Amino acid sequence: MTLELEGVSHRYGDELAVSDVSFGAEPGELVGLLGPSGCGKTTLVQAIAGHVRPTAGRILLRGDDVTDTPPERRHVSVVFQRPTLYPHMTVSENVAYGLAARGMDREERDARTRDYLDLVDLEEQCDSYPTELSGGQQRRVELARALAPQPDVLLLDEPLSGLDPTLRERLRDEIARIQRETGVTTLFVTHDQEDAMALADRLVVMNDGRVAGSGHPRRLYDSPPTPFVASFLGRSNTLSGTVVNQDPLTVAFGDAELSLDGTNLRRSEGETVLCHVRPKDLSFAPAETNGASVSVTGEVKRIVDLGRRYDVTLETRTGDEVVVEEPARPPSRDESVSVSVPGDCVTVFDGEQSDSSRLS
Amino acid sequence: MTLELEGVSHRYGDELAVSDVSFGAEPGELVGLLGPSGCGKTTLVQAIAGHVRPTAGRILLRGDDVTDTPPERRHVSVVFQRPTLYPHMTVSENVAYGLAARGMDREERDARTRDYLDLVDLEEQCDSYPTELSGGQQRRVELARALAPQPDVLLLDEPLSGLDPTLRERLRDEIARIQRETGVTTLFVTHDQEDAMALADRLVVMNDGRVAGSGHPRRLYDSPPTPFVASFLGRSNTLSGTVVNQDPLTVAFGDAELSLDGTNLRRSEGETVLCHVRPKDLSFAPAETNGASVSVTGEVKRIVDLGRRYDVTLETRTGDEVVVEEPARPPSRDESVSVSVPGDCVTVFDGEQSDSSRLS
Amino acid sequence: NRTAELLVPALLGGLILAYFALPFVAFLSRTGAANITAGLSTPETQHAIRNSLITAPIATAISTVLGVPLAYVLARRSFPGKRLVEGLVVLPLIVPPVVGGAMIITAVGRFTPIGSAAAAVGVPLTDSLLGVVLAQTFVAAPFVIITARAGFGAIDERLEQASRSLGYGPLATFRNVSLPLAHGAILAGIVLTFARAIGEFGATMMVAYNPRTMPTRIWVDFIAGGIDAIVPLALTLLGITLVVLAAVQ
Amino acid sequence: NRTAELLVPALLGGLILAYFALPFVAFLSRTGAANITAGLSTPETQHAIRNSLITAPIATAISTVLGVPLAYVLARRSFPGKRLVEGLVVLPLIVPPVVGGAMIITAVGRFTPIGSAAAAVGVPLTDSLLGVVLAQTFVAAPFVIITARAGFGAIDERLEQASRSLGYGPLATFRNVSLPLAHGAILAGIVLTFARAIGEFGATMMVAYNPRTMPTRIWVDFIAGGIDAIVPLALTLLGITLVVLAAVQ
Repeated sequence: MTLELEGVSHRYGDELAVSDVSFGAEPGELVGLLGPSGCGKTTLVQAIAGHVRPTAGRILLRGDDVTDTPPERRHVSVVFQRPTLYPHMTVSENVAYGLAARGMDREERDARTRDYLDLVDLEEQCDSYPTELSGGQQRRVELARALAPQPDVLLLDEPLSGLDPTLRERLRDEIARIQRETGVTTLFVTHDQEDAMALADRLVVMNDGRVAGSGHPRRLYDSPPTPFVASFLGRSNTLSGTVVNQDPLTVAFGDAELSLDGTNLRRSEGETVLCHVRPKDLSFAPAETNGASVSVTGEVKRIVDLGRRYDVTLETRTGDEVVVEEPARPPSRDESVSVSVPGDCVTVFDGEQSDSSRLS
Repeated sequence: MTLELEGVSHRYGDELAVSDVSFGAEPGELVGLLGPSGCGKTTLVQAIAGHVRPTAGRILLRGDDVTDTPPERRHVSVVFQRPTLYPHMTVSENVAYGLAARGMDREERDARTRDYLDLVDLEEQCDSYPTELSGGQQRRVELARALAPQPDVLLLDEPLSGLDPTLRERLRDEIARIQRETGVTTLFVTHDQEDAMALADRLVVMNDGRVAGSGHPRRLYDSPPTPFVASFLGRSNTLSGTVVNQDPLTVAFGDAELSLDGTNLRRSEGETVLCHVRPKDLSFAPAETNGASVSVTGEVKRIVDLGRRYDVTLETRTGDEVVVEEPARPPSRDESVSVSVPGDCVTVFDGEQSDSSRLS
Repeated sequence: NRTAELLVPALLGGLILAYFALPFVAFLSRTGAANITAGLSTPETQHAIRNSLITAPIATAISTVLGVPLAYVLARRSFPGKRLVEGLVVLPLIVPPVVGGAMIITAVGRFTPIGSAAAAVGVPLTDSLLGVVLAQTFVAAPFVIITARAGFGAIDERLEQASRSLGYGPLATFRNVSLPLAHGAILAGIVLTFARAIGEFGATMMVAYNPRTMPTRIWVDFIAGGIDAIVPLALTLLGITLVVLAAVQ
Repeated sequence: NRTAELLVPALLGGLILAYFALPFVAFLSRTGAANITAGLSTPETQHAIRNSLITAPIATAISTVLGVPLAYVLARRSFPGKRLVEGLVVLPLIVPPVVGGAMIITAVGRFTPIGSAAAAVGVPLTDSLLGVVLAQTFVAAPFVIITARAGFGAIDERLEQASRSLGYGPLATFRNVSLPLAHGAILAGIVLTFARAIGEFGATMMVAYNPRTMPTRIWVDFIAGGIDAIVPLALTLLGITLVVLAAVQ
């Protein structure tokens, strides 16, 4: 592993900011660290970069314990949310800054600086000062400066926050390309699930200082381990059902019964379980129920037209509020409709677990 | 009209921030003012609130010219992006602040304050100080404070910026509900197209100090008047085609021809036009072309898995780069695929106009 | 390792801190030896204390009343000639106090038109309590202006804009929002101005060598009786300053 | 209407600005009458100028070298006793200069252990140029410390963190990033400290009435010859201060 965190915890005074976090990054991997503000992401970045000494746990880089190594000897580069280019240096001087520290001679330094300015497509701005660049260009210079010393690990701490959507998406593609081309092991920290999903080879989702789930983005999205991950990785509906059969697990929503083959959960008959299903997996369909999907009926409460889709909110007969994403032709308000819930898109959670990790 | 802007322009020194902007808001309407940062939105908010005197043009409230009226006599309330609650006053005192200015007696003031704290569901926090509240609660108190004096117009200046996605969506629903319940004429200023689409009865899209388009959100989304509006209201693909017939307008993409009944554009045969189509309207389909849709073939360059969908980027034979949003099963990289372009989802732009208003 | 980084600044900084602390401690330890009550009982000393306690608060009040609105305008507005005004505000800080005193004399001294006119109607502007106030105000007023300006500048202007939109005029907004929110900075500025005014020496010596204030009395007594003669009054002056400082913290 | 809002602060602020400007203008207009060259040609005056030009730069240099690292630590670190250190840094600002001078005498005066030891080896700490430097440093050093601290505090700490991550130790980061970025604030602090040092009067009068500096010479000449006798030297002192100020702006 290029980067490993082992049981890292950190307190600020009385407050536990990070609690027993362990994860790692393989060489060349782009790991997304995703979580809401205040979940401890920034503390982890600071700990990996060496600006915060965690109260417990170890940080390893290429197998060496660096927990007590000062930042300048870690070979970890950081790009922060707010630009940190040096205003008193030109673009080239900024990019060359990390090379001089490594005692590289002038010629090699110039060549390397040119290479990395080329990588971010800003050779022509080399003699400009940072203030003369646009916001997007500044970000790209930051990337070049961080990458030029060829660090073992690149930390990207919310590099897309606060940018306009168009610029944001363009820079995201740029980061993906640069990471692919340089092959640098990268930890991408964000609170935006779309950025994380789009970029990461693997996701670590954090909540309240702890790891709430980790794994391949698509698998986490499709089979979230906790309700928190379910709702943080994308919108989520919760339907309460009653277990009517154990093997295969069959859950009843009102009259309709759905058999869930894929789950390993063991639940007693009569128990209430919470079923999670994504709004985009629901569709308005004629009321037919078979083993593989179930039809739930409800009344349309609200329709929001988002252009690319309609969000239709309905209240089911059992009192749950359910959002359906409908790309084209929404029903009308107060209409009574049937929604088809496909069994393979449903995840079942424990009632208690759900309560404890619900979004506050 | 409750609010009207007539040819409003504003310069800061030499820089023209807003140029000849006119639009209005009907009583009870929620108008979304949408545009990238630096497009002049904030200057307009400041002009409507009365903190900036526009260099040219007039601002009317309920038909009266208020261009030179000081803010305190306009009955326009503002909620800014950053919280502006008074830290030295309790929540109730903050909400009551605007009532005392109107000489309302104590009893009525207390009742009104309670009503509006009730509206935002924060009666229990009435004696707290703003710093004791969460970010979302603070926003709600701001709303209550702005609404309690029952202003003619409510200005919301990026009230959702910088919030976590979950909180953001919840507050958006809250704003929609409150606006519905109070019926206050509202101008909602944002750079986020989803927030704007979700909330607004009518959209005004700005770019570079000018109005780039305005109208019903869905109509603007489906038939954008300019390429800027097309790409700012959602993702947009641009395909270049050649006019092969005038009436009905028929455009050829490589071999395939598409007839566009809906457009009023007059183009000479042989002319090159830019056709805009949204990624979500494209689909991978067997290569069949008829009058109503056309099949364009290309090679898959990149696939991004966003969880809720895949973004598949391909390069067409004519050299255009096209993004297709595919909900379920994407093709593989380097595969050669056919994409079906439905004629009724295509908007044709003038080549020159497109150049001038392209995103920079 | 990480504390090693701090070795150089700790050594250098420690040196200057020790140099600040040493005289303070030596002075306080000296007070045991002196007879404070006896030292303060002479009529000259009591006059000096009275004079200082009259003039310094007046100079502070003038500086505050005239300076705080100016500080607000400087924090919020831009206008032609603003740079000049800013220069004028720091001028008394830059000018050495004795030169400041000389300047005041050239402006309102006995032989100037203003000074002689004032003296003619019985309010001499030099060698009088009024002269002391003039000297103190000139030297001390910039502190409250600069500190209050920083305080107003730190308030997000949108808080004031919100107040305007909620129906309050500029004056009411200043009173309800700007003043309460900048009140810490303004108080700090007032204390600095008071400390500077009550301790003022150079300009006062020039403008009003008589009547004596505490600092000029200390000087006269020091010449006559050496360090032991002045410990009680110096301690009293220091005490008043520190008490005022502590009262507003 | 909108200018009416400004009427009250403009009136009040204009009053104090006029009071700052009037002495300055009156003083400058007086210089035409005086014979500057003649006034500066006496050996006493030239000694005073030389003494001031020796002591003030030394006091400023000491304050800067010892104070800037301290300012950086105060801006970046928290440590036990930080409040006490902050209190010590502002203490000389609060203490009236004559009291400060009295304090220095109680610490290093002729009859104290330190003072007599130093005098015995031939470097008297009072009534000497060294005494002047001690007085100036005590009074003027807080300016550079406070201003530099604000300058360092205004730098986003992440710029320094980025430098560390790019391979530079704390000292190199301080030199490459913190110092260049705070350099405007530090220079401003140095100028303030220099202005305060070269104009220092109260503490110098107590600690080193002899040898004379420009301010003490002005006082002595004023007593002997009135305002006209001191205009040349006062103008020179003001000129040096303003030139230094202008040089770094």
